Amino acid sequence: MTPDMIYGAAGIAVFGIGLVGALCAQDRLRRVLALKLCSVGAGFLLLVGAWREPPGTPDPVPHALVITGIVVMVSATAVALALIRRLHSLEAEDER
Amino acid sequence: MSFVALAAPIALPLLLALCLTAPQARALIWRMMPFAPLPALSLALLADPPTGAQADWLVLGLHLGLDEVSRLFVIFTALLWCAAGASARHWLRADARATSFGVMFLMAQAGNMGLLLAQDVAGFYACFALMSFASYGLVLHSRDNAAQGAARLYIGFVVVGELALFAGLVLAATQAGSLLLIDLRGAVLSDMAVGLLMLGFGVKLGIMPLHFWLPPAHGAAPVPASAVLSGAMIKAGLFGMMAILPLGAVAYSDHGTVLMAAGMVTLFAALLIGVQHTNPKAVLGFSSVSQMGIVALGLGAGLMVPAAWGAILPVLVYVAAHHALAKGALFLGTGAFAAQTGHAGRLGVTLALLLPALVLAGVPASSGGLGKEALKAALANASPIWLPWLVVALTLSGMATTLLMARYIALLWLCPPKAPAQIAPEALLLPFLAVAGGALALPLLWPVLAQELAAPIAQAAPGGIWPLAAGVGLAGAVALYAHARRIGPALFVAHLTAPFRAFGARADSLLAAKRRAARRLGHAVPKAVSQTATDWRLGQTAIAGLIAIIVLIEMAPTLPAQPLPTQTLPDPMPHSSIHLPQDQTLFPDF
Amino acid sequence: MSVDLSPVMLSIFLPLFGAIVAFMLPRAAGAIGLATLALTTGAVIALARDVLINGAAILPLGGWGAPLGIDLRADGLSVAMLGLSCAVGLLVSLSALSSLRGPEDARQRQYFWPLWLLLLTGMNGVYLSTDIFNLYVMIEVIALAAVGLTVLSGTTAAVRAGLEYMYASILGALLFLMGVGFIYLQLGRLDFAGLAEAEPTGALIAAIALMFVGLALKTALFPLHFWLPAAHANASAPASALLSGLVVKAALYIVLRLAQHMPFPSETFLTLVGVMGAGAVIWGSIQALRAERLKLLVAWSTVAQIGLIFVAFARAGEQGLSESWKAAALLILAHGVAKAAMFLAAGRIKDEIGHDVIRDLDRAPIRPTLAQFTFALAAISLIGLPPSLGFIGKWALMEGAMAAGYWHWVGVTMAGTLLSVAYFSRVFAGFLRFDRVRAPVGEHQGWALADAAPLTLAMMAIALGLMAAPLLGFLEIGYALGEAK
Amino acid sequence: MMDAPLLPLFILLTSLLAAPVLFALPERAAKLRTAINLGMAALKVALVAWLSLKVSEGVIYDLRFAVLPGLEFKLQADPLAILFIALSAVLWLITTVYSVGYLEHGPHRARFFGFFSLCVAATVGIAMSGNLFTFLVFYELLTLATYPLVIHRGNAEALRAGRIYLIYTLAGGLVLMLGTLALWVLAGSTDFVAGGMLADLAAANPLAAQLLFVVLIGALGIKAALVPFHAWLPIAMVAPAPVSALLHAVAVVKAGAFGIMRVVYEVFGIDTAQALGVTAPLAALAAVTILYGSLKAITQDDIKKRLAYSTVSQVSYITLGVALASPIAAVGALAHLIHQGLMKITMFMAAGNLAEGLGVKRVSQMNGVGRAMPGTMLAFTLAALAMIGLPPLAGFVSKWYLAQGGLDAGHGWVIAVLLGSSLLNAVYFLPMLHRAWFRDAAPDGAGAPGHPRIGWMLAAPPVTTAVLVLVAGSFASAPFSPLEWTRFIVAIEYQE
Repeated sequence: MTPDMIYGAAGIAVFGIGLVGALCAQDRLRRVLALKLCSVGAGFLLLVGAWREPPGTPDPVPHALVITGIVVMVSATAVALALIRRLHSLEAEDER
Repeated sequence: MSFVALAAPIALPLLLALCLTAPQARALIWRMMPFAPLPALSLALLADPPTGAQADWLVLGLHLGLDEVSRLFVIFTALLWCAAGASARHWLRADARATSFGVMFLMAQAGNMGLLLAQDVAGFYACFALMSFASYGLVLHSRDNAAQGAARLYIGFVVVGELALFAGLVLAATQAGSLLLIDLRGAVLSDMAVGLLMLGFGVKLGIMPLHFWLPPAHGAAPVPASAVLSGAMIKAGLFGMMAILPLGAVAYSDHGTVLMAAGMVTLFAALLIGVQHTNPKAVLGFSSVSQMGIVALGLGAGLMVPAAWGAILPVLVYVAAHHALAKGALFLGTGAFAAQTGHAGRLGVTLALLLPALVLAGVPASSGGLGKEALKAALANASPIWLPWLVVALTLSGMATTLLMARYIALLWLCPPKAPAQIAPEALLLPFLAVAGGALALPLLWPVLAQELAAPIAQAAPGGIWPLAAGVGLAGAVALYAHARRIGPALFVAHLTAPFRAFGARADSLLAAKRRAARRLGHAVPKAVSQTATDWRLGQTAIAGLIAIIVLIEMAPTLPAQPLPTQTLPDPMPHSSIHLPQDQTLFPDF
Repeated sequence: MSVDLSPVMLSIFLPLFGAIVAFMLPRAAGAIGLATLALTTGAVIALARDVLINGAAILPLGGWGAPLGIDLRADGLSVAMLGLSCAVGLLVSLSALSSLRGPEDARQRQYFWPLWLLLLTGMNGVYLSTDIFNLYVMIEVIALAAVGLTVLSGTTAAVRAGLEYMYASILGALLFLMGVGFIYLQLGRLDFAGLAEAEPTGALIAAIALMFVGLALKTALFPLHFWLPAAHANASAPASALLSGLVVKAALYIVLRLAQHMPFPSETFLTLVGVMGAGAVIWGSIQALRAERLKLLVAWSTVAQIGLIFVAFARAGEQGLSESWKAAALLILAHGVAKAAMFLAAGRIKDEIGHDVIRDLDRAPIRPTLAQFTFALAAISLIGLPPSLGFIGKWALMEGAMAAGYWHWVGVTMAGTLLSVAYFSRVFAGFLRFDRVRAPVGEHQGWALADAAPLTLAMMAIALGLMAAPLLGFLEIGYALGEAK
Repeated sequence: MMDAPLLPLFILLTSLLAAPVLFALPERAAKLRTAINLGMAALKVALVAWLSLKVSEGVIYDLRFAVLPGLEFKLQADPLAILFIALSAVLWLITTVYSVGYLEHGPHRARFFGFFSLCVAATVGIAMSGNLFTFLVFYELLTLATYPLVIHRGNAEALRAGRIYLIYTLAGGLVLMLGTLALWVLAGSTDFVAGGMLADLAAANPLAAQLLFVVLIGALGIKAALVPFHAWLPIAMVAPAPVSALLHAVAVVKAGAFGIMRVVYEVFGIDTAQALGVTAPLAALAAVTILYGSLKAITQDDIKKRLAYSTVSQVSYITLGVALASPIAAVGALAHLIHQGLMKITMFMAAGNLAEGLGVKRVSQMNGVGRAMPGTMLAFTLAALAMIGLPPLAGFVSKWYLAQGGLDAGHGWVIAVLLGSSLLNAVYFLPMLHRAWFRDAAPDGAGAPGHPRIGWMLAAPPVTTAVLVLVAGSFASAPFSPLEWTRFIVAIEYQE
């Protein structure tokens, strides 16, 4: 069991947990968080790909990918949260 | 011959029919109605057959023409249409549906003329259909229940006939490989084709069992229409068979047998059914059916033995002409009779009607008699098996027709046909008399008109009187029988025995009178004698006489004997005659 | 770094620039948006001319070549898709100008243009990308903009649908990202060319499958379509037109590209795709038959139509797969144009008569005739009746299936066509029925400016069918695998 | 004379371009609309006359451009096309006049005439299609253009009829598309070639060829209303009278029959089709349709429905003639294409006049209508008698050739079928004529003769077409008559 395997498996596991959460969760916020987990898992996996045997330097491309992914995910999360808030206030209005 | 001249007989009536729809022109068109067939007539009289013209661009290539046979057909058909047109003008003067009648009348006329002139399949069929369908309006004209029923029956048969004709023509044209009638006549057609054609034309001809439409239709149509229906249009069936079937070229013994058998049945069955009808025009219709039975006999013989056709053909044409004129006259006469208001007029018309009736029945040397004899002669060449029967049938048909005619005349008086209101009594006389005259004069005119085709007629025997006589006899018998049926057997017997009973009664009363007279005489004579004796002193004289006698006896051997004077009485019976029971009707009405 | 003003660059960066400017100057947003679109369209036309004359154009971004750097490549298919987004976009924009005119639409007007231009950036980026990671970024851009457009109308239903869309979109993107990651782990490169050269190993196929699922989620392929009807039905008319006409096409385009470049997966996989497509056709149609509102019906029809496009992929063998893209491309173009027209027309109808309940369409005393006509024209293309582009696409699809002996896919296509006739004829009946209106019916006669854009789109959908041959010829320019395989 | 290779396109465009203009005209611009309608219709007649002259001189028109690689959109003007175009051009002109009169005060005129134009454009396109693909395009266009016309009245009944119509015809179109595709895939071409082009396929794979035949004829049979695909036709008669007239006489039903003709003669080729053994079943199906349609017609009281069933029967004459595989029958079939159009359009326009002028819609109300509307009923009578097949009317000519063709092909039963049909025709038409002419109107019935409220634009067209019925029959053997033109076509189809 090499570290990259462990990391990889962990990445997949995290992604899987997130996926299950995203699909099964009822609460809107939970689903956003589950999706975040997914993205973390995916990032893990890519970072594993960047890992090289100690003498070598890690591959920079996956790092770039991961960073991009994080940025994208941050903005997506922001939009999702904004929408959730808006929905809350709309629903509150509708109930009144 | 120009196409226009040949097309004019068709075009003119159509044109008039078209104009008739315009209200402004109606009066004029009705006036022209009798002259609509004139182009046809003049064409037939002036043209030199065979002649023809064609218009390839019309329908499937229209050929019109005139040959010896069709010329004759055109002549008598046109004459009849003329007369019918003239009478229609008066008959429908006050009719609300006169326009409809006029249009149909003219269209039927165009069709009738056209089918006689057409020389190709499509043209023939077109005109045939035009005539048949237009006549529907004629039959239906009065719109009453009888007319509705008759028209329904008529149109049903017409449709069936047309369809059979269509199929027959298609088959025939295909088998002959041509659309010209003259080619069809020479081609070997299949049995199916001939059968279908026979069916199609048989409907028009009214041969049993295809006759059902005919009597009701002729009965229901107005007089001018029935005249042409019966006189002219049913001849289209005959003409069609002559024009299309390969008569004289190919033998169709089965078809011929069927046709002859049908003709034979028709001849007599029509009589049997016809005498039961009470509408005089329907009776005339049945007479037409019966007459067409004769025609069917001729056609059948021709189909069976092609060799005989040459002889049969002219006779059939003649018979057709004869029947057309005689029957046309009878129908028109029916109208004329109906138009009469007075008893005298009716009687006069009845007498005039007797002439065509007798002609139709076949008085010797009349057109009817000649036709029948000529047909007998012509059929002599035909099938030897059938010949005796044919002769018998023809002879008997004279009797049958006489019977029908008698029935017709009687019905005229018993159930007088209705005439439209406001018709002048003399309105129909002229056309009627003209056609009747034509029928009478036919034997004289025919040689002029028909030339060589008239030969069999000219050579025909005048015919015997006895069928006619037998017919009259039978009519009388039938009248008696019918009378008996009407009033019941017992009464009839009473009627029958009445003269004898009357005779007996009279005789009895006479005898009684005689007895009384004798008794009186018995009383009176002795008295008178005694008186005389007293007066003449007979007592002394008697004694003296007695003495003288004794003396004489004593002296007798010496004296010659002297007879006694005898006294006779005058005949006491007066002159007597037999009085038959006087009946207002000769024929019973039941 | 010299600024390279090639049309390829312009077609991506012009909209981006426009979006920023429009965001900063909300009052002039409309004008800026239109100007940007006009310029972008100009750039695309120039690019098309270039491609037509010189063949496919490759532009290495920032001077780095593949496999590391970002290459932009414009071939026939890309340019056609660019053309689609510009043409449809331009006309939808025109329509948006007139439909978002009222004072109550001020907020919408403010955000519509930046979002839409951002969306265009993303889409143009997708069409010009040559590597899958770039695609990932672009589809995320698209997703954010699209969600924004979805919720723009601000109603509860729209926001709810938008959130649902957001979840689906993020999840789809993440699945795609996972796929991308796997591919990188396998191959060490992310460009199409590398993908094309790869040996089809199990892991690679799994990675592709992951990507496919992500894309299926984004393009709403049955049974992952759950988010689409609500999102498309509840957005405002121009937004729906863009979402349905263009946005789903971006994901479809990626599928198409992958089909061109990826190693042949397996018959089973393709059959699965076909089955999912067939399911979409059937289910979408059934839902459309049941839909009570016009826009919902149209949205469900999108589901069905997308399914049909996936049916096009279900062919036998590598040759079949590489051939099937023609039908798919034609269908994508046809659907893009026609569905945009239809949504705009549906929006017009809703605007005019105040509701879009199908059953009561005929009760309205107002008949927006031209919009109805537009709707019908668009329906003709969507049903696939000649001579529309939809017909040609369907023809190509069925021809391919038939040539391969796949009669069942022919049957599915025919069933889909019949079903589409059935559900669209519900709408026609509403248009053409007159006996339930008591009031005198006021029919719009003559031309209305608001109807011009959808009508033009609908006519395009029909007329393009007559130009299918040159169009197909254009699509094949620079077709990478056309020569390779 | 000037040579114009684009002539077929111009003929197509006269009505195709008129459509958008007519759509765009405001409802109240009645005069302008009428002018455009009549102008275009007249122009088309003139162009068609010119075209037919050129074609009879042997000029070949062939316009094509590729839609997909190898798949061409192709317009051609062969004699068979001319036959159909001439029919549609002439009847379009007449029906346009009629429609203008019919819809004088009705709603949605802009829409009506727009689709009307499209419908004719589609028909002309169908006529001039040079291959099955082009045919398919116009065939579908025809469906789409006629649907709004069928439901023009916009009530529940019309919509129901429209839905059924749409389902039938679009399903037919779809199957036709399938067949065309299969033809394209199997034979690599969809071109119409005189004498057919499937001889090789039929030799190599007879089963496939037979299946193809079944699919194509089945698809076309829907529009041609062959039993059992006929149900839409009687239902679609809720359309306004001019639409029914056009539908039954020129456009939809005829398009199907025309398609069958093209497929049998020019896709399969009559010899190939005969060798495949598919013509006899087709003939039998046509015969069944002929009799079935007539039988159903008898029981209908609604005039238009009766006419519709009569169409079911009459149009199958064409199919029968095609399937008999005899040149003579083919002449009959082609001539009937024209003749049936003339007859049926007359009857539908007359029926429309009865409904408009007197409110008479059922046979049982027809008492005395002849007196109330003599011109219209005269036209109707002529057409009905022609249907029965009386000479010298048009129906006789085609029936005659069909019957002779049946004999020629060795199918004597055809005569029985024709006779049966004629008999049934008589059974359902003659009572109508009887009522119209020989019965008096009920005093307060619908047919009570008042002053019919129809103008010359309604009265003249049926009379005109009735005259054409008469002329087409009477002058059947004249040059340029339908019959003569038909012979010309058959000579081409059978001598190659």
